[in-house]
Amino acid sequence: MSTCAECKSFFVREEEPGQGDCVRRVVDPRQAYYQSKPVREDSSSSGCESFQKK
Amino acid sequence: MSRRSQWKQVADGMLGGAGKVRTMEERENVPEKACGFCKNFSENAYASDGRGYCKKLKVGSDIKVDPAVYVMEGEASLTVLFNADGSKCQYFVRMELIDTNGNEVNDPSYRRAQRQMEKAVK
Amino acid sequence: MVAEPARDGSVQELENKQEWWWVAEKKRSKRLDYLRKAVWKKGALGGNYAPGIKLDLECATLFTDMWNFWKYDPIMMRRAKAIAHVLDNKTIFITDHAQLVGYFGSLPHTIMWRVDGASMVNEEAYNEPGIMPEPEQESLEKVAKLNDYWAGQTAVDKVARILDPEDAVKFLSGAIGWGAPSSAYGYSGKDYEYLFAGKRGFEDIIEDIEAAIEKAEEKTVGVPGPEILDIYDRLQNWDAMILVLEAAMRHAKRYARLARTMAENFETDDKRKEELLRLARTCEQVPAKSPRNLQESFQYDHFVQMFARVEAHEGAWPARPDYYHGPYYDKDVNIDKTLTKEEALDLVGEFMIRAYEVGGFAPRWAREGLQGITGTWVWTLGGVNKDGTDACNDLTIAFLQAARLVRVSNPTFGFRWHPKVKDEVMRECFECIRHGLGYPSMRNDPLLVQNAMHWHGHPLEEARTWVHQACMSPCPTTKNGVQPMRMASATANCAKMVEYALHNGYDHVVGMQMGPQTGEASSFTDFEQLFQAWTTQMQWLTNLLVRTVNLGRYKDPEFFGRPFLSGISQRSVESGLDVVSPVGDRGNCWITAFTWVENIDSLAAVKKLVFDEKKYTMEQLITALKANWDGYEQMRLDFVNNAPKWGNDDDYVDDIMIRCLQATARHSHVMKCPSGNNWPILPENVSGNIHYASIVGALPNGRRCGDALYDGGISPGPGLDKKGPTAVLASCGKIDHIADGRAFLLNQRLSPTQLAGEKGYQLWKAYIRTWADLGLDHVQFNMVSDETLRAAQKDPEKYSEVIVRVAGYSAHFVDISRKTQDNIIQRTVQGI
Amino acid sequence: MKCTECSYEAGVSSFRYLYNARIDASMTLRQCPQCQAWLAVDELAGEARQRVTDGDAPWGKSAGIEGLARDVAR
Repeated sequence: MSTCAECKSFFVREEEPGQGDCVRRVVDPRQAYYQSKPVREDSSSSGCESFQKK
Repeated sequence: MSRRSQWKQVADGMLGGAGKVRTMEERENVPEKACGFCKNFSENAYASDGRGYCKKLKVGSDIKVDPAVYVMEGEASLTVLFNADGSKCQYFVRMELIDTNGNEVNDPSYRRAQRQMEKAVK
Repeated sequence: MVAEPARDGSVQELENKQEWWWVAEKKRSKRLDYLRKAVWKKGALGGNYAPGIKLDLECATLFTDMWNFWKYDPIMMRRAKAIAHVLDNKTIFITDHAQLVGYFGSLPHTIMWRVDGASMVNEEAYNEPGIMPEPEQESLEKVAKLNDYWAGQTAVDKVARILDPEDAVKFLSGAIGWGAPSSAYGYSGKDYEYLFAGKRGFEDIIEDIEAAIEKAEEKTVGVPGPEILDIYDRLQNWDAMILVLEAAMRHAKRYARLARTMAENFETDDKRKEELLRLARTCEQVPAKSPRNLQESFQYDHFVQMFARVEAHEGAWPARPDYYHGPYYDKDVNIDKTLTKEEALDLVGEFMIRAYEVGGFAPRWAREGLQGITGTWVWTLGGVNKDGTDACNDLTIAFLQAARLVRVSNPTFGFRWHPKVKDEVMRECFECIRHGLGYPSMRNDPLLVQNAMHWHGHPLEEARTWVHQACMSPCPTTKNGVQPMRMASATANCAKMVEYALHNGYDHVVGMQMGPQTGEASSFTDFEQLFQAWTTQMQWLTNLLVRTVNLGRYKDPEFFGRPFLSGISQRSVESGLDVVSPVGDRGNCWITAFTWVENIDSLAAVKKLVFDEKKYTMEQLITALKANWDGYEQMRLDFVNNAPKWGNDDDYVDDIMIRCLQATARHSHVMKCPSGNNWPILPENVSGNIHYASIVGALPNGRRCGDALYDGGISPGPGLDKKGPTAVLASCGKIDHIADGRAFLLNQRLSPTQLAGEKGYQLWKAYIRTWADLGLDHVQFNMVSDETLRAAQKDPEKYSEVIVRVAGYSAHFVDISRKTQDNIIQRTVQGI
Repeated sequence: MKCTECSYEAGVSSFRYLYNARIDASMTLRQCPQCQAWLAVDELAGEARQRVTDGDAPWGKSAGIEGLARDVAR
């Protein structure tokens, strides 16, 4: 089972071990942006359509 | 009955839905003779959750029971939802023109802009 | 990207053709152009949200999860924890080219949903077409589940349960007023003096709170007595304030981290990389610490607004950006020269754009009443300093210039005019109006300062800090002057006063005895009987609305709770009370008087044609009104054309206006707010004149049920001001703009052709001088031609950027309903 | 009254009343209950005059002072 920590979109929070941010680029019909959502590094990434192995 | 008690009854009729848990079926189903298809239905201009007034019946009426109870006099009109079942109501009159265009503004008599009514009218 | 190419032709050619939206596109920077077009517009088109706008389920779910988890906490603490959970976990984003960040929904196209506000609004969200995120069925199930959880325990449900049942039924009929008696749908003023003038970051505030806690604890561990008992609640409140302020700082740091991640991992352009690192430093500084430069100052302000909106559905945006951010502009641009004027203009424009993109799910009546926008973001510019000197600065000018480049319909500006405003600033105001923005509205500052002192007893220095709390009403930004909850449910559909006076208090639209039985009008034998009936209905209607909202305000700390707003308000930081508590609030209430002038024209028409000329009997009139004038067209035209109408300098009708206003003003001193202060009226409409068109019955001014009501305030009926602009001003000048009410909205339509060039500016300036000399407090202008507006109706996509002044706000013409559009076109174009 | 589009015929009040675009004129907008077209109706004559579509203004231009502005004078 893969975890978020193994994903290209995962960025660890140095000051909070185990915690990280899932940062992804999105292009919608009006604008392009980077979005960020908190995740734990040991969270399962199964079922995540955006998972990309580092 | 005191003034407060009388109005409490009216308020309960009007606000009764606020604390009520509803099923998806209750939310989605628009019966063949839904109040929203009736000429006597007038949307509430404040709560646009689909409630409205019956232009014929007053508070105390009950069109869910068989035979329906009709109260024709009183302080306030009966509150009904757009998708309440009006099949047992003798005052149900089908409306020819139902306006589901929510881009135009409030018209209590004709407009029914709910997603469910949009589907039902189409 | 949907960016449309700029129209062919030079800037000069486009200016000559007065195609200002194409001019703006050509003149603004690439950054502003991108950001302006990137906005997902949240204002409803008439009553419906635009395609692609979706309900934000993420924040609603996060909030509900934590609210449910902490069910045994006191309400302030419970809300603080739920808000903190949202701020810590919601999705955040940074748009390409952006230098300012912060949105209260999770993604750019989402509208925040105040799930704890009102069950009926929640059910409306469920029924709303087009806004469910895909897959729709899954979203509907989520929304249904949330609705079932909140059913009966939202803020408005709680108030509705304790209202007098008769008041509740009549208020919720939708016939006599709108708004919600809860700060869940608030219009909160911000204590800018504490935050900005006081140069406090959240860390400083937490120090202030901790000092207050320490002082309070001396008592809770001391001698027992009744005076210490409520301190325990205050300690909980203080803790809640600290908790939410800390969460807010963490939230800002999430943006800082994202900006750094982008700069270090994705960005290849060196310039953008540096911008992102600056953005990171900005979000590390504010809101934790006070700002050091213009970007940080804007960012701080924007964060404050966003956090307040995560806490409550804010319907307005009281702000005075040139005054509070001006010193940083001066430092960066003029002194340190770390920013060029062009760079500063980009920041100012983006600051407006960040506000423009904000929008939450609003009930349909609010969408219809504010068509095209999501709330009244009326920002205040100009005015005076506390010592009475001119407060205009370089940033005032920059805002007026940026507005013409970004052309947003929200925020708009209200300009505090006073005799010392420099010509260069007046020219900038005029250019915005000439470019068809419909703003700034012009406000008479000396008069409104006096008005604030008269009605609410604000001391002079505090009154001089005033900002528009919503569209129109001034409110100070000081500890005791700032109002945490605009009591918007005292918004009266005033045309009902005369309607009820004519129908013995009965409402034929909702089929209910609403007002008191003041007698069958068909038996009235003189005008005084009708006027007496009108006065009784006026008092009944205003009493009911004020009772309702007073109770909502009083119970709000128990039913809702505002830990964040309290945490940024000096009086709560000092007292430990929820800021919505009336304690320490001087009171700044007003009754928004929609559909006011119909009363005047209707009363005048009855006086003239029934009682003076005896051309018709009261019985004939009542019969015609009950028939909605159907079959009485000739008579209706008589009541329109052969009765005097407000706005023509005709004492016959103007005296009735003064009489009605004075009767209401007397009653305004009788009704009191929870702080014991007065309730003056403020005639204005937003687009409530359209929302109420099918709810107000036929009236003696000649309207039928269904017709748009007048566009509001003290504006004459569209097309009925036939004697020119000076006569309009003369009529309006007969009102005492201090003692007769809180403020009075006046719409005027001017000809873009007549006001072209230098001559046009001079004409307008002379008009403003006359307006001020006559003692009016407000005027705003539409300056777009019939040709353009009709063309925009035919080809909306081509004219998607045309802006018009609706009432106390501006909207893109294509976003308002056809009835509203026609109502605006019908207004008289005045030659000045 | 007869609908100019679909010839539906009924009393004036059977046509949904929309609004009166100029309060001082007897032209109103009503909607045909059959074909739903918006119609300009002469209330004095009780007759539908024409269909109204986007941008049409059968009641004329803005009210106001004639001749002072180009767009008004036209």
